[in-house]
Amino acid sequence: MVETLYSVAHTLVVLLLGLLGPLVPGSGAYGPFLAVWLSYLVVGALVFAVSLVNVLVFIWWERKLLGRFMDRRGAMHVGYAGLLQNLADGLKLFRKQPFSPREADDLGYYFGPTAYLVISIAILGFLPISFGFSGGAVPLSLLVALALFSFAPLFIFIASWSSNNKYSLIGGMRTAAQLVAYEIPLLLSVVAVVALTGSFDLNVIVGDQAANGWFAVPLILGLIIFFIAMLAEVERIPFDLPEAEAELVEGWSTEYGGMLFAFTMLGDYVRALIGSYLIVLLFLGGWSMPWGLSSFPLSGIVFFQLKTYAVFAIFIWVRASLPRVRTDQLLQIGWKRMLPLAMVNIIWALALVVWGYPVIHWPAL
Amino acid sequence: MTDLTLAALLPALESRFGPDVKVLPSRKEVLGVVQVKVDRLVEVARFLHDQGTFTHCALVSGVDWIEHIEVLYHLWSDALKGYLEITVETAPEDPHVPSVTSIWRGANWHERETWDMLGVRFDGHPDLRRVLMPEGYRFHPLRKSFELHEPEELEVKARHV
Amino acid sequence: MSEMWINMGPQHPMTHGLWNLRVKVDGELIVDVDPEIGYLHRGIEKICEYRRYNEVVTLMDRTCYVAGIAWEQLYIMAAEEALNISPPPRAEYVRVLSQELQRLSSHVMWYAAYVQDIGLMTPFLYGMRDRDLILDLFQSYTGARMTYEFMRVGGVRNDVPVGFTDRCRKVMDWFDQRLPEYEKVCDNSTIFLERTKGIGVLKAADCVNDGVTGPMLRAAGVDRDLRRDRPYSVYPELDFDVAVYDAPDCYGRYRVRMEEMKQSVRIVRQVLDWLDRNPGPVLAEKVPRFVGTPSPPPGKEIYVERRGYPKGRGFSAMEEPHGEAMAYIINEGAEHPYRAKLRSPVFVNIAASKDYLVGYRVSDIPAIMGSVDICVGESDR
Amino acid sequence: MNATNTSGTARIITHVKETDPMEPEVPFAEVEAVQSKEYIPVIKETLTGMIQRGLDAATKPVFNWAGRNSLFPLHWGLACCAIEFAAGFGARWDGERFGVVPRSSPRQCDLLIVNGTVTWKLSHKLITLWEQMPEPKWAIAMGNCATGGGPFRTAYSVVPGVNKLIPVDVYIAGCPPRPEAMLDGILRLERLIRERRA
Repeated sequence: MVETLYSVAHTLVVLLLGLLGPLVPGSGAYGPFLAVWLSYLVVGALVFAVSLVNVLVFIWWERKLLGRFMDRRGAMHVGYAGLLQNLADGLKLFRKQPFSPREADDLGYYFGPTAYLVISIAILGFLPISFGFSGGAVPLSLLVALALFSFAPLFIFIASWSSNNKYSLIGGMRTAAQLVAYEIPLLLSVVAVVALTGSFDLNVIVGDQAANGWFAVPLILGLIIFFIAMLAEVERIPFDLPEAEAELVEGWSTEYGGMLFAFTMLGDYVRALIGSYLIVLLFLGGWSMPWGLSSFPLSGIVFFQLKTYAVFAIFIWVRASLPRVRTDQLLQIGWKRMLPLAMVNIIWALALVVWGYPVIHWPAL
Repeated sequence: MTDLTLAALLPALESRFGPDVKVLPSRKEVLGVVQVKVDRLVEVARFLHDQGTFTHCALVSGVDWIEHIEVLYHLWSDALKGYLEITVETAPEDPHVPSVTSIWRGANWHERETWDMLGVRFDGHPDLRRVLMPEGYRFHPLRKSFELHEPEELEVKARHV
Repeated sequence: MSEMWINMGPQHPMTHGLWNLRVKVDGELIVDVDPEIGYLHRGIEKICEYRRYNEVVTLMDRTCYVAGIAWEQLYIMAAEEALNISPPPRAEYVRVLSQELQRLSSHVMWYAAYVQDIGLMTPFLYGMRDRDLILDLFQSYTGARMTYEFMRVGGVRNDVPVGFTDRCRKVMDWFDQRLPEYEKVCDNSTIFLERTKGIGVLKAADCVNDGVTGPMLRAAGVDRDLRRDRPYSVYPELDFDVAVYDAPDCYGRYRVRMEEMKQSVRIVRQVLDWLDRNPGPVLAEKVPRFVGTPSPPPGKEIYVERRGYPKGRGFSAMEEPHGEAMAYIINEGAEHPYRAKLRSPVFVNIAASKDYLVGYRVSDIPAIMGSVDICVGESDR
Repeated sequence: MNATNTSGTARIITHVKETDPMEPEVPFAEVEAVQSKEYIPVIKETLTGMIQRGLDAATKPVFNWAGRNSLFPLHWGLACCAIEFAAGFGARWDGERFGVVPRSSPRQCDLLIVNGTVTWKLSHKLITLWEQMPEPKWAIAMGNCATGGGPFRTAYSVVPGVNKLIPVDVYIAGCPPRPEAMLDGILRLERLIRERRA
């Protein structure tokens, strides 16, 4: 059922190899191996396509929803209901004059945002958006994704340092402090999920939730911590200090324009997308739905997207209704409130395991 | 002597400072107008601040009367609920007035502005820079000798700051 | 990180206009402040000396663009005193109506900008939306949204139109609903309270010494409002309270402004009732021709210039939305004011910024400077 | 069409070109190329040129569409017009409908809306901001002050018209212009970009 797309890709690839195989002498030996890899490639490309289209629609979704919260309409003149607005923005940024400030360090200036975007997109390869529907289904996919996720402050700091602007520098420092502070509660709240499932494989985690109910119910505290930490990780209000408009002009991306600015923007939204994905995967049952709703072909991916958009809507809602915190308050919330709460959450999860919360080991893909 | 009424204050001022202070007939909008000699200004200001409850220096400004430059101080008293006007006269070429920033900190920028606009130097001012016009501007625009200019002429003028 | 100077401005989202806040920071901590203004110095005081009395009103609107009519009245009061003219009572009431509407709109604008500084985006839109309602009222009787050119020496240009009072009452009813909502958005938000409470403290004694006025002073607990303490126009006949709060921080300033908005609504209601009951002229009958003459008769320029009129000096002080503004007009018997001096509260409030910024953090700067309510137009003039 | 060979004839051709600029270039180059048996680079260049022109023709409308539909103005406030500028992005007018999103950093902007009086003290900063914006960029003078000094034209400190400092594409009249007028100015600029006149 949920394996459909992977199976279809596999079948198609095998068919294709079967047709092409005789043309290449001695290819028979690699056939099955090649088939698996090629079908992963196809699925991976699909995942990237879906995710990057998602990013564009995310921006549109944010604009429209934010507009509604604010009693206005948001983008509406380009394309139907402003759907093409982001495309226009991207193309416009694409053709802007490339430049680097005279005082900037060129290597870091170009490297920072590029690496930021690349590392963010790379995470998408490890997140399944339906069963088996991921670019690389490794058994430790969650761990890899979180590890890559925590790379970002390094590149942000490189970018901000090498732009040689004081606002950028302060923004970069803030980013480093903030992301490090919130990485720990983020990971600790994941630990609870892992303790309940006994696996780092996101497919297994989702499968467990499909069988035993979403983790949002037993681990509601973990969900809240994860959500708040994720808000900080993706630098959104109330934790958007690194790009606090009011005091640091545009934060660490002040000196960036044109395509590099598009990279920083895109990187932010890719990270927001990943954040929403992770919340859905870890706590909201991934692509599974109760009452067998997700048993229809392709319904898993649709439900997954719907949940993602709902989670992102909450992100936007928070953005529309909360002011920005201060640096010291941010760190205090991170270290003094979130960290103990995350520990409590782990203890709670371990207690659940001891009391006999069903721990299921699904066969790995 | 902290809560002097106005009726007692102005005579007290006159009796204390003698001929250096002249109390003019008051207008409708101000409690009184006091003309002070330049060299006694700080003392009078100190007296008004400490004993006359004029704790708020509302305004320092100046008027270019061509033959002399008049510097005006408007002081507000919470007790008397009114403004007192102090005027000081100084020579138009190289005008000097003692600064009252040691008494009212709020007079700081007003004096800077008066220096900027009228070229009155305030002796003892901690930081007498231009405030509205760019640093290095050569003119004092509110002098009567400075005319509003046609834009073209003006550009030349402004670029030669 | 060692200490460094940061130029916040002239183009900076925090500044709300063009001025340059130079701050010396040690990491995130502010250790020194040197504000620099003058980027919008348009020489209004000098131009006034070349304009007829009524023509100066045009400049006054632009002096403070969020509270234009307050400056109009400020100037007009000084000019009327210098020229010894008094307006009819209905004109005074229309002026006070405009004053309070302007205070309301200015404070709503402040609210919108302030919450945006702190990072709250949505109420900015709400504030701008509600401000437009007041601007529509202004438009209905002055013809403009921001630059009204409405007041004249000896009265106002025209009366309010038929049906205006009812429309105005409707808007006031709307504000009765909206103002509690504004407060709810802020007071129910822990982050907002933490961002504002105990931030930007300027104690009462420092306020007085620095010459700081307006909501900043009243937030510090000094009970001073020129509308009550040094009554001008028809304020003595109106019933209102002075908003005082005893917390000299950003939160106190916020509370004072919120309370002032409510009081403005109250005053506007009273004025509307009075206007309904008392029709009458809005411009004094005997106004010297030259103050309103658009241009002298051809060939008679010198004659008009030299026309004698009793000399006089005018001084006016009033409670403008930002604080206490003053105007000083010298009439030397000519068509133009000999000297026009304007005292802007914002000018002084910026000057004192060192006293309430040092010791706080860079993230606090928008919160603090926003609470000061800066309008560069009037500080630079 | 410059033939990039090092043979002796090429130098003669160059010489001819220099002495007789009225002579058409292409035939000479072709003849020269054929003579020196180096017609391949010429064909290559011609083809590249054609492809480039074709690409240009194909992509220009696309990028033009993108550029005119996503004009990011610089978010700054000079004077009265800035308030109306802000109102133009409020709930009633909502400039974001047209994809116009104010950004705070000049690096990320395409459009400089000068919304107020520019003084000589500010002029350097204005020029800096303008130069910090990457190409392609446009400028709108909003209001009478930016257009020509407005009521302060005669003042000693005011730049009488911002076009003395930066090239301006669209002028919006009014003191201050209403938000509709501002949005109309932006849409007019869009039209100008579409017609490639700005």
